[in-house]
Amino acid sequence: MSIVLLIAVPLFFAFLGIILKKAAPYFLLLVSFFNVLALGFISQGAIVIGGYSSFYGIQLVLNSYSLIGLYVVNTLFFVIVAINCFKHKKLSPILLISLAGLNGLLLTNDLFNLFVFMEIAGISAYLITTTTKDPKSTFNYLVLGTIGSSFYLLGLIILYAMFGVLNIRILGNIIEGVVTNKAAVALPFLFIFIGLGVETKLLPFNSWVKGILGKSNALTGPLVGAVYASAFAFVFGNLLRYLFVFSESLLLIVSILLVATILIGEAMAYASTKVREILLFSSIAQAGVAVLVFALGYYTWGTILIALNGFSKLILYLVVNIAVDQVKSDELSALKGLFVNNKLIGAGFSVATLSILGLPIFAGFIVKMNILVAMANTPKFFFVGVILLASLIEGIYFIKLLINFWFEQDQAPRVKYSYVVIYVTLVIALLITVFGVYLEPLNSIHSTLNLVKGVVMHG
Amino acid sequence: MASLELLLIFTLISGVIAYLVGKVHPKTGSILTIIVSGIVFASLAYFGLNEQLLTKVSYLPYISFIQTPLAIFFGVLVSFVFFMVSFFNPYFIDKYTYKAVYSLLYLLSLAGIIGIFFTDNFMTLFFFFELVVWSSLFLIPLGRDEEVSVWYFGFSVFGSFALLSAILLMQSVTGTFDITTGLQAVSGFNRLSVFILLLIAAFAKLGAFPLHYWLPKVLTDSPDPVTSIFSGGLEKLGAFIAVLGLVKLVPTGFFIDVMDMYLTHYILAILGSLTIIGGTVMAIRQDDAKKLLAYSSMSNGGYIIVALSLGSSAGISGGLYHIIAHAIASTAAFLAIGAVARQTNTTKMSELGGMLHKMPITYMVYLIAIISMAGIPPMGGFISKWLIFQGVINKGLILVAAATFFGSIGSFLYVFRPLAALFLGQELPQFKETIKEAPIVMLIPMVILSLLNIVTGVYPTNILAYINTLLVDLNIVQLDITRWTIVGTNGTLNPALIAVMFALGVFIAFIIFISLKKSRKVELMDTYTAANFIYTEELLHYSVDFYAPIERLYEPYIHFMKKFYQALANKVREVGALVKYYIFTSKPEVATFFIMLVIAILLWGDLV
Amino acid sequence: MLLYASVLLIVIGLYGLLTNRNVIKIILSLNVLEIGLNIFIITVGFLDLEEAIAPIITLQQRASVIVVDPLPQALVLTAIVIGVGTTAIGLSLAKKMYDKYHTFNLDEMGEE
Amino acid sequence: MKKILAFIFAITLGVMIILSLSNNELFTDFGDTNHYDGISSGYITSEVGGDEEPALVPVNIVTGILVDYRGFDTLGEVTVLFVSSIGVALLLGVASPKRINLNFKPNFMLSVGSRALFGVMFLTGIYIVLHAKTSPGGSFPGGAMIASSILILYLSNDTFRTDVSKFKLGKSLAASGFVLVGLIGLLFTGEFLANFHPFIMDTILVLIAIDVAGGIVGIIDNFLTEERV
Repeated sequence: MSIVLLIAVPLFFAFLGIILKKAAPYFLLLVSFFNVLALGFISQGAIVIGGYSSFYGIQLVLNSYSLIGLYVVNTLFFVIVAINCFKHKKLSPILLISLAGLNGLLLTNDLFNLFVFMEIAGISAYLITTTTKDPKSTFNYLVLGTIGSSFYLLGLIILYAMFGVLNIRILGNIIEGVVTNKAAVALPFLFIFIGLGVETKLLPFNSWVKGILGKSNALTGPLVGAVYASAFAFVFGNLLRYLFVFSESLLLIVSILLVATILIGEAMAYASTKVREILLFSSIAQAGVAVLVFALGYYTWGTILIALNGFSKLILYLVVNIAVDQVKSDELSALKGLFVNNKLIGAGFSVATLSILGLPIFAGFIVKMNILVAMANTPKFFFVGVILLASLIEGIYFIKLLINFWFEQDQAPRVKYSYVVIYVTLVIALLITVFGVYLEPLNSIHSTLNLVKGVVMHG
Repeated sequence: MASLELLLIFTLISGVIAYLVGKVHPKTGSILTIIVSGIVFASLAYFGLNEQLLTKVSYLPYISFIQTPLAIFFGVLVSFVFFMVSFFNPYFIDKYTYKAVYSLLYLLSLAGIIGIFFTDNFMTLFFFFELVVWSSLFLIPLGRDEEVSVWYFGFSVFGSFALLSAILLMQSVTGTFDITTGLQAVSGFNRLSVFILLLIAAFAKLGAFPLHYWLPKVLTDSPDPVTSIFSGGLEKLGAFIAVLGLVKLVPTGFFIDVMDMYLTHYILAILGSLTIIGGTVMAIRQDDAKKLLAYSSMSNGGYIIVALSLGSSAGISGGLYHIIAHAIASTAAFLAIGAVARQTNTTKMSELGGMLHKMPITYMVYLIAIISMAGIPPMGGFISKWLIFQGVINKGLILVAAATFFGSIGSFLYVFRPLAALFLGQELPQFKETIKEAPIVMLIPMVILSLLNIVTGVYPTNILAYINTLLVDLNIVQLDITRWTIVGTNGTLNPALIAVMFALGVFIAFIIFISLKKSRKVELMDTYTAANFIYTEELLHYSVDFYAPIERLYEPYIHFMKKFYQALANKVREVGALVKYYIFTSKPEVATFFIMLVIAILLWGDLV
Repeated sequence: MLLYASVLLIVIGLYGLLTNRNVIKIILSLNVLEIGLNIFIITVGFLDLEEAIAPIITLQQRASVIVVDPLPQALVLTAIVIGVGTTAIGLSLAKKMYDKYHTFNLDEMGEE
Repeated sequence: MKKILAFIFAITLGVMIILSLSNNELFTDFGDTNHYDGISSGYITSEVGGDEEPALVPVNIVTGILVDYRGFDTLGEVTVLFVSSIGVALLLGVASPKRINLNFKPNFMLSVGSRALFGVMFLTGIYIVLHAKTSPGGSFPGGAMIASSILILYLSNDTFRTDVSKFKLGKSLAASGFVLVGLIGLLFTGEFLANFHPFIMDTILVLIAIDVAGGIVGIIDNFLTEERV
């Protein structure tokens, strides 16, 4: 099966969905399910659209790295769609297009094609976030997203002007091999960094997040907070791995930005009293950690970190947003005792949180420890300190959140979760626990990822 | 079960079973915790003390065990505390919101304990360390105040991260996670850093100054059995880490010839002294009996730090003995208070009185426990404090000695206050009819602990002999003991003799007591004040605000650590709020500005 | 020169984004920025030679004739259309905002 | 004051970017590209690694890049236009639409003239689409021109509305047709969007034109209608 089908099939049904309005939600459900299934049958490797050589045509690459990304994005997407698809029927074609865009982002190995898919995913995200009925936030998101992608385009054009190539891996090899003065490519890389930084929610480019995730509903919260965040983190990781070459000054700037993102993100989450804000600021910090891990070159565990965070955050956003939709407030005091009547949901939520915090017996612990050990051995103790400090603050507010959700005698809010949500939460929580104890799967993913360092040049 | 691995798996699985059973019938689930912790304790004690524990691992791939005297020492002690406390679980389970989860977390913590003490790998140690942190974390909010567990988590994780940094630093320098070889191989400045980081972890866990803030809160506000677990068991994790840092890691840094001591160790001794003083001073002014004991726990942690930082055989064996003595005594004391609290629903001294009449056994248990905690013969606390004094005086540390003596005298002042307030004095009307002695099952651990308090005070030889084998393992000169005596540099201690003298004294006092005229029992209303009869049954308590004059001396100075930590938390919050206000507006120009600024900074560096 | 002009347009767009609070003006600034960017892309492919021609040539001429770079031109077409798409969404959001707040000025909408 | 500072800041940034780019040894100066070293040389000489038949290569290299070598980008671009037009419909669409009342009345000259102009523009648009292989920009300008001819009708007659659903249908069919063409390529040659027959490129060009025209007309219509009260 060709990997292009992962993009083409959702697109095709999105276009059809406009004509066959009634069928559109079913298309959405079926196609997103098809995509998840299809991942089991596609073979790894690279293809070039139109059958040209990879130097000239647009290349799509599927290796274990992008496969993990695809699994995460498609599975999460399917789950969210399964919960939401009949609530937002009109959005079905847009959701399908966003799925195609996200898959394209993960697969493409072409700088300009990446820009196109960024815009597809971006525009569909703007439209999906209009369901929160807050056009001002969406507008802010649109303006920043457009500025970001404009800078990305500027960066890629400068790179094209310099080297005449758009294929990411080839370009990366050329820059690695040919350029002696790395400072010469610092400017385009900074432009690209900014462009992706806007989407990946890095400080200080991320003011759109507050309006979007701070006012999210059960669709936009998980979609933007978990799916888009993971997809863009994967893309960022891809570029950092295959394309970016840091000059000293660029690395300094990037490190400062990332460290600021991590620490200030945690501080902001700590300062918040609204549950959705706590989640969004903490996901800013986590995005910072993921990008930092990639920028420092720990690709394999970084990949697993993003994947794991994606699943954990799905639970967090889903549980919180459904509660907020029903309670009509996202103040922590209003949601106090949320889990008293929803113990199963609470258990899943707690597992996800503890995993994000990196506490044992959950998978987050294994990933975090491996990253920290790798950092300490490089040795980069400064960043170890930053991550530990961030984890400390993160732990404090998340534990406060959990304690508040679990313990309340007087008036616990009554929130109803559908069976699908409970089921999904529990399954993900169970997997997080299993992978935290039974280490073989994670280790084998880690070693497979280590093997794909080589560049896939010809499909 | 002689195999550590099987023991660990058994505990974990029975935790799950206890949870499932507890779902159906909470009490049965909590009874399971008694059985399981009993089996764990018995196996560790029987096989461990005979050095027959199997360390082979076949089912858990990333874990490896080692059997050292130190591990057995701590493992037996802490699992014993868990076992003793578990007798209380069935009687408290009804008070908890999440009954089944309690049993699960209880056993999960126990499993973590086994892992921490018996592993030979630092990463595994950290794994179990964090496991214990979060499993015990959720036990706390089942009690009075939920927010306390956040403070506990903050300090605990701060400690764990210090430990993790030490581990990572050690590993990056030496290339191994092995505890013994790693600690030996690390050298120079790195060793100093590892040392400091390990001690930060130890201080955070032990609740020593300046990382003590969480301890009194947690010990006061968690459910009564959990308090005992913390005071007698989990706090001792800090002591374990302190032993690793202070004893196993070869010391480094500036050596002070005059004191025959490293500067770092001297600083630690001073910090330990501050902990002692702080705990004592704070304990004096408490009204809540649990809080009072909590601060006393903190000051006893200070003793352990002081003792271990001495580095001499008297110091270290004193410290280790103090770990045992304090674990037994404080568990007993907290259990006694817990028993009172279960019957009366309060631990405030101003609201209680005369419990002696209804709960005589609890009273005796408490009495013996506090005698030990105050370091009065013939209880275990006396032996350890004697050894610590020996060590301190030998080193000639005047300030530290002053602090330890102050702590001892201070504990005379405070531990008898709850005794007088809770158990002695007038019987309060509201408790006259309803209160009974605690159930027999709750009395079992209390009595056992009391007996142990006495045994450790009268006949310490066996334990000290074991500590001597432990000292061999740690490369430290053994303590000079004979069957009945302990030989110190300033004299020889004969605990049994002292005990006999004491018993004699008590006997004589008893003779005098019964031979003299019986005093008349006075009812609460059978008195008058200011020439008026009393018509309402008011509590006239002499132990409330008893030390007010002393308190007034230091009242203004006690809150500075609390203020410091709250200011720290506020600073973080302020930074967050500030950035939130300035960056997270819904105005696109802010982000545009920052994007331009970042580009300008890079170009500036490029062009200039 | 054209390169400078394009950078100037980009900068004007950024200036507009920095100073304007009016939704329509912000969209216009974005468009100015995008136009500058598009011109920048075109300039990248420009070849300042007498014999260089536009890239419309038959197959037979291909080896002999020098043409300017066709790729940026293709890219710029895509970029323009994408710009149209975002502008359309932006304008409809502006209309939505006007319906809700009866103003185009971001300051007058108030922080929530 | 704030504006002056912003102005100075922006100008400084621009000067810095220009200085940095002109000092950069890798970034070629204006009018001095080295595109014959890069991928463009392959597009110009049409040696791009595939089995290129002369009949399949359009005269306009830009069109060739758009619909053939980098046809995937164009599919993405069509998708963007598509999603933004349904997005506008989603945002501004109303249950019972009616034309917005513009506050000017088209005079006689305007309405007649624009109708005449409409024919010319419409035909020119179709002409451009049909000759997209040789003209600059492929069929995008053609589609846009068709759309603008209909916009003219909107402006000249304040009651005019097109049958939007037809355009919507055309747009959807065109876009899905694009994907179908790609899938046909996948089916016959194993490569998505493979250009194995001259018919393929013609079809794609026409489909793009329909999609662009449909998309833009949909957007215009949504902006010019409001809820009937």
